[in-house]
Amino acid sequence: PAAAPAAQKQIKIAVIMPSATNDMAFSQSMWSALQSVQKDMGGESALQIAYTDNLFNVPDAAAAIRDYASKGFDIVIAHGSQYGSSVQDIAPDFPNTTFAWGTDVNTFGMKNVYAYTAAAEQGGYVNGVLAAKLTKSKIIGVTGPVEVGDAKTYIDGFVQGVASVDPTIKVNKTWTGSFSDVALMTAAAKTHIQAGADILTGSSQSVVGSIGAAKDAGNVLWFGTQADQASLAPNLVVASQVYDWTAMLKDMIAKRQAGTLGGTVYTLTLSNGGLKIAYNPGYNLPADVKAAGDAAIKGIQDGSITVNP
Amino acid sequence: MQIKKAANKPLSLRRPAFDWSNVVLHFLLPLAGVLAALLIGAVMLIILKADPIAAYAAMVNGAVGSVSGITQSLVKATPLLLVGLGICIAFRANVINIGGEGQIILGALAATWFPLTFNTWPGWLLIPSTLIVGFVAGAIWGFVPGILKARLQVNEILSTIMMNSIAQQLMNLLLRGPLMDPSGIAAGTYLAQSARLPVQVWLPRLVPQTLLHAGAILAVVLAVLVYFFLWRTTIGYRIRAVGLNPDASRYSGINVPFYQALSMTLAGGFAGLAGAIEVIGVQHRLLEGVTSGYGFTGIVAALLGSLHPLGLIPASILFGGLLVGAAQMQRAVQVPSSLIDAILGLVVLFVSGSALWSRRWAARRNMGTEEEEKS
Amino acid sequence: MKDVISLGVLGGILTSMIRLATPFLYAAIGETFAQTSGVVNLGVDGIMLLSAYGAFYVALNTGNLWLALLTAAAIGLLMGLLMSFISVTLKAEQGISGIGLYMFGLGMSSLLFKITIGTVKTIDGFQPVRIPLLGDIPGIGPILFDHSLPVYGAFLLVPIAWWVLDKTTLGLKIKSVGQNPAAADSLGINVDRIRYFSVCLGAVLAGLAGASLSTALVDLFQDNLTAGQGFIAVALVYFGGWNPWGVMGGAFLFSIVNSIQLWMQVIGVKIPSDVAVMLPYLLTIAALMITVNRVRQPAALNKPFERGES
Amino acid sequence: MKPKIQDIKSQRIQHVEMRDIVKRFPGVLANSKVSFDVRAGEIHALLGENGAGKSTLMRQLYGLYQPDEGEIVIDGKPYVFRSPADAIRAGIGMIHQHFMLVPTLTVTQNVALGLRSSREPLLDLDKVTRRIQGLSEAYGLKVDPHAFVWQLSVGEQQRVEIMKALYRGASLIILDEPTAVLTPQEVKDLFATLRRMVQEGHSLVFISHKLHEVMDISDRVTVLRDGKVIGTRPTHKVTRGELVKMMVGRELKEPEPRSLKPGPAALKIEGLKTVGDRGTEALHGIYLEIHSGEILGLAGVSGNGQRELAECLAGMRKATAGRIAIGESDITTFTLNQRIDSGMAYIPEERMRDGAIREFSVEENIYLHDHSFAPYTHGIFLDFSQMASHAIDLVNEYALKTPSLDTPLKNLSGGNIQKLIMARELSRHPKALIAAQPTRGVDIGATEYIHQRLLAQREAGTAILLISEDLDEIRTLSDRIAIIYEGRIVGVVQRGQATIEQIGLMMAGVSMKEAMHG
Ligand SMILES: Nc1ncnc2c1ncn2[C@@H]1O[C@H](COP(=O)(O)OP(=O)(O)OP(=O)(O)O)[C@@H](O)[C@H]1O
Ligand SMILES: Nc1ncnc2c1ncn2[C@@H]1O[C@H](COP(=O)(O)OP(=O)(O)OP(=O)(O)O)[C@@H](O)[C@H]1O
Ligand SMILES: [Mg+2]
Ligand SMILES: [Mg+2]
Repeated sequence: PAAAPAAQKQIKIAVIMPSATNDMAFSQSMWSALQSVQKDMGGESALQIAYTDNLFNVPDAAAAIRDYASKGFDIVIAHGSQYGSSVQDIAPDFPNTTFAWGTDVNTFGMKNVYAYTAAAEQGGYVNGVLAAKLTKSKIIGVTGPVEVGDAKTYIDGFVQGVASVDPTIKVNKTWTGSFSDVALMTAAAKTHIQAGADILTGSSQSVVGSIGAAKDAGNVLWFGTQADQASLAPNLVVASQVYDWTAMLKDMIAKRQAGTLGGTVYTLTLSNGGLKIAYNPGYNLPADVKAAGDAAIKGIQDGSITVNP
Repeated sequence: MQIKKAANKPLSLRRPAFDWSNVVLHFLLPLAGVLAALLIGAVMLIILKADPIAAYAAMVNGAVGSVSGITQSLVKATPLLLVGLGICIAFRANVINIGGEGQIILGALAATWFPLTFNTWPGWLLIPSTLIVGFVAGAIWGFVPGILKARLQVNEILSTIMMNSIAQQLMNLLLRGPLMDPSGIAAGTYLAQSARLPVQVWLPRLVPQTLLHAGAILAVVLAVLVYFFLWRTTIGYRIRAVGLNPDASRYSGINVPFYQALSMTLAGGFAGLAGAIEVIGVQHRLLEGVTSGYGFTGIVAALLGSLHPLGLIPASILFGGLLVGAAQMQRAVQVPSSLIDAILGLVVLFVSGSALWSRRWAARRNMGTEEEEKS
Repeated sequence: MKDVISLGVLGGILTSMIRLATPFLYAAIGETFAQTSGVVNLGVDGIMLLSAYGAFYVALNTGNLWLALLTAAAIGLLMGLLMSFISVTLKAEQGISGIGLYMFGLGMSSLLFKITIGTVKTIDGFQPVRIPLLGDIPGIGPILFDHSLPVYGAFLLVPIAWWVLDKTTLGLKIKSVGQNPAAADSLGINVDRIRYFSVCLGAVLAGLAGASLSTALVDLFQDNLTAGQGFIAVALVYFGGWNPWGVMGGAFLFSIVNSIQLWMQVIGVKIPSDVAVMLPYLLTIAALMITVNRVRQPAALNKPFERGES
Repeated sequence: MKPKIQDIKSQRIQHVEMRDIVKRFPGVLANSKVSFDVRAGEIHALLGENGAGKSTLMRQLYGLYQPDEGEIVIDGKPYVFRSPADAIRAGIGMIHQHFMLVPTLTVTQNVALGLRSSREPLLDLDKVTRRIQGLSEAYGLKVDPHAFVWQLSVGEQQRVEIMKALYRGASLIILDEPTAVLTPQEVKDLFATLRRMVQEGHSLVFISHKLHEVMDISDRVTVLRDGKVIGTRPTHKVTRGELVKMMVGRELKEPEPRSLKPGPAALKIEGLKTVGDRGTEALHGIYLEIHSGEILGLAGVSGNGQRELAECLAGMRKATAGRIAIGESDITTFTLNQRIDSGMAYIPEERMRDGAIREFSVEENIYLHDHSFAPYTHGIFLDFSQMASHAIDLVNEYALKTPSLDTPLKNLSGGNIQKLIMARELSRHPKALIAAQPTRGVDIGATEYIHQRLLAQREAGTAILLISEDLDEIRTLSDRIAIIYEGRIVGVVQRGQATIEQIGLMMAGVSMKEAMHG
């Protein structure tokens, strides 16, 4: 079933996020999804949204989750893997509330808990294929924060994608050990460029630093993930893997109105449309390269290509 | 105060009775500081088109208005109190410990590794040993800057700031390596968190459906113990002597470097204990961001409690309540959470600024009494 | 592995060292003034954040980078006044008020960022300016003399700071106030005024440090942009023994180790990335341990001054 | 450029008056209705016990405190000094009891501090240096402009203080206990300088606890007691006794004649060598034997190894050669604690720095060492009832002026602080006592008391090494006098055997033979 008819009573969703709603990355992806769902459903009257951001402290999160649940919100989204224990503790006390948390794959076997995750490696693979086709220096730079979560899986997928085209291409990786240290991330990116990389990619909110570095260099291309980063360097960003939670959210709402409160795991993939490759219109991608990218997408969708995280 | 006593009966050497008016003094003025900060916060709220009355109502209500609010405040007060106790000890030896963050991390790491490794031990054995291991780990992280200061005159502010970053990286390393949750690896999510700790190591909950755990009680007990330690034992006496006058301490046979290092080690231990208690009391697994900045806010709590272990108890509860109420208010009026940080910053600034007035005030009261005796 | 020793690599390392060192230099030299006068300002990071935001906001909306720097300096000045008022006039415990200032700057910058800019945007910041002749020197030319103006500014700052502290009457007053305020007071020097000045000067420089990040080095603003660099800067002041040249040494050491560890990662040296990231911190401590740095801190550091309390 | 001394001689302050000054501190009336005046070319001495209000009165004249009541009148014009800057401008300078110098700066920098430079904003230290040299000529003040203050002896530091005042053209100069820390020779030099200044038309206020100095140098004397003026007299019209009576309100007893012959050697020092702070050898083999029940006075110009010797004996400094024994037990390698256990007691020279903790209470200071021993501790726990009762006994026995056991030490006067340190050290009934400058800066009442205590301890059979730069003190108290010069004992004389002159000669390095019969 698609979006719920406007006749339905107002739905109330609360979301808790570890970073700012405008981080150009993980939190923002969920935030904008909620916005668009709200628009589709007909605004505030149909869907009420409450949020708490910059919340990485577990007691605070637990308090927020319990608070929202007891305030009668229908769906409480704990948008951060660190919230798992809290959801597990609190969900049983509110059997009529839907809890969704991610990214993880564990519903604790509870009827009112959804878990969701994104197969970041898939988009990573596609980006990798495109990058491999575009690099001239045969050196690609990867800048990440800490080698965990979708920062890791995205990059693993990316490396596989590159290798699938040309195993001889060198992929250099740097980890700055911090999710927020933009200056160091910039220095890392510049180092890659000095080492000959003509294409960069990376994950976490601090990659905006790398994008800046690419801009300074002028001729270095960028591949984004989590959110569409084209706006940051309109003529250098080739494509971004975009997390699109809207479908998932709409499905949760529909299921809830149909009486199902949870119990399943959502995984954003290219096949279910949760992951999208957003080509940057501002960059004119050679047709053959785009074709290769689309082929990769196809292959992943129909399972002829398997990318392991 | 004492000088007054002198004026009416010079050689009676009984201790002056414990002076409650001073306690009030040391508590009312900080509160005034808090209010001043909240007032400015109100202005910001209005600018953000939020109703300040509603907001602060939500704040108070959130902090003390409900069982969950009160327990929340206590849950947050616990690590503040523990870290603060350590800061307090170090400060008495005139050693400034900015290294709380790193020491908390070390305690948390140890308190995660230990129960996961000895997961067959019964709770009555596993819990205390985990707490001890956490304390020791933090203590080691405090000992290093301590000994560097004592033996090589390496400034502790520098070394502790550096040690914080090192601890952070150490945690990254372990969380993506040996400590990473195997199920996360199996599921291909590779999340930066440890496996869930065995249930028997979880600290018992004091109030059902809340996070309030036995650690809170432990913290208060420790506060009292630290008070006795500092003012009733030879070691505490020496720590304070070293802090006030290292030369005279040396001349009276006190091993100054040793007590400097010791105080820093204890400070680290208490921070480590805070980390351990966060893990086995609240999170039940290790997550990045385990410190939640307690290493810094602990310093604030300690100074709010005028560096007195007992003063720390109300101070950390007040500060914990402030944090909880603020979060509650953010949800109530939907202002960006960063506004809260800004307001808290002002609170800290103003409260620290209020100290002078309490001193001046006390002085003026002495004058007053002097006049009376003259007339 | 042969490119490890290639000249290009060396150049790369030095270039990124210079860039990384820039904000440290501004902030740490500023803090040197504050501490020489006897005031520890732990709020540097907060000042950097709010000023970085202010500068970015102005640059984004006016495109005028100089106006941006001015804004950053102004914000620094205001926060410096706040800090001085609390810790000099009200004689607060400096450790605590500094942390308060930090929390305020952190929160305020992210709040204003959210409501006035909304999401991450980038600007065209200060562009590299190649210094005519020097820039053409083969080898070091491009490394040293092809940077943006704020970077040059940071390096000019070091000799200037040394000159002010060592050669001017003002510098003498600042030192004396930090060493023995009672003595300065007994000679009719207004201790509080000198401390106000030093703290505010330090804060203005911290402001420029923030601006150099958001308008010259990364050309954007974002929550917690500094990621604790302000605290490192404070540490570097102790490392440098309250001497501008020493502070510069510290900033260089820290930054070069940082750029080296990035290179090690890029060329795939087999050590865990986290350990690599630790190196600058480890080496800074180690350096202080071996160069047994026994410079005494200003005797009145962290001690509010009150008459008759001698 | 300031005019030459002669030129401004005419425009010097002729008459400074302080009228009915009242100054209150929390809980203390430091000055009540004090009137005081100084004329050009005179030295006006200010006498009074510790805490009488001398420093406070003068700090007001120098603008450091503002009077609560009363006025300051200079040459007929009323002045209000909001800060030292005002006072300096009016031509007043002050040499403080606790020196106001920046140790990490050079002499020149200390003098230049706060002055307009001729090349603002740049310093012009060369010019300052030249004027300093000029002034040292004119007033016979020996100072090395380029030395760092931390390198200077106390006497030199004081000359820098005087230089600062003169450089600023001060015509009235206040000296708060200038001699408390000086050696006899340094006092001579200082007085020469002071007389020189008076000739130049300066007026001086001279605070001291040493009556003979006051009689020697001053033209008029004003005595303060408990913040009130007891009286002002022309010096040549009063006797020491009268002054004492005005200060203390009673006569002082002379120490009564000796009984009791000294017993066996209790403290043995053989060939003791050690290295000083500057890394050079400070003691080149000291031999001394002090018998129980004997006071051995160690005379010498400061900086000849007294401090190093004391620290060696106390265990604060390592001996590089030789041995130290208390009774039969060799304590050369003992730690400080072990020495104390084997009967050593120590009254350090730098009372406030090394002997006590300002912020600690009176009681806490009494246990600075003993706190770790029975009966005051059980295990690691302090036994307060024991401590309190002992503390009360001591406070009463030594007549310590303190409001309560919990009074912070810093609120006690120097004299009382010194009494407390003595009480602490003597209450251990030591076999050997090292007393370094025990009465420095302490008023005569307390001095008399401390002297009696030392003699009592001697009667009790303690071997006492009395290190002092006050020759009178040494000669009144000692059974034998040892003279130290450049780290060697140049002579030991029996009580009353040598004249001040002879001792002075030996202190200047003249060998004992020459000094006694040369
Ligand atoms: N800064 C101060 N705060 C409070 N009380 C003070 C202060 N300075 C002095 N007093 C009080 O004023 C009284 C007089 O002090 P003052 O320093 O004038 O004594 P004094 O005559 O200089 O003693 P001494 O001979 O030891 O130097 C003392 O009893 C002391 O208690
Ligand atoms: N902050 C203070 N509060 C109370 N009394 C004080 C304070 N500062 C100084 N005093 C008192 O002022 C008087 C003079 O102080 P000062 O520092 O001159 O000690 P002092 O008695 O002169 O010792 P000394 O002669 O060894 O210098 C002393 O009685 C001292 O107790
Ligand atoms: Mg005095
Ligand atoms: Mg005195």
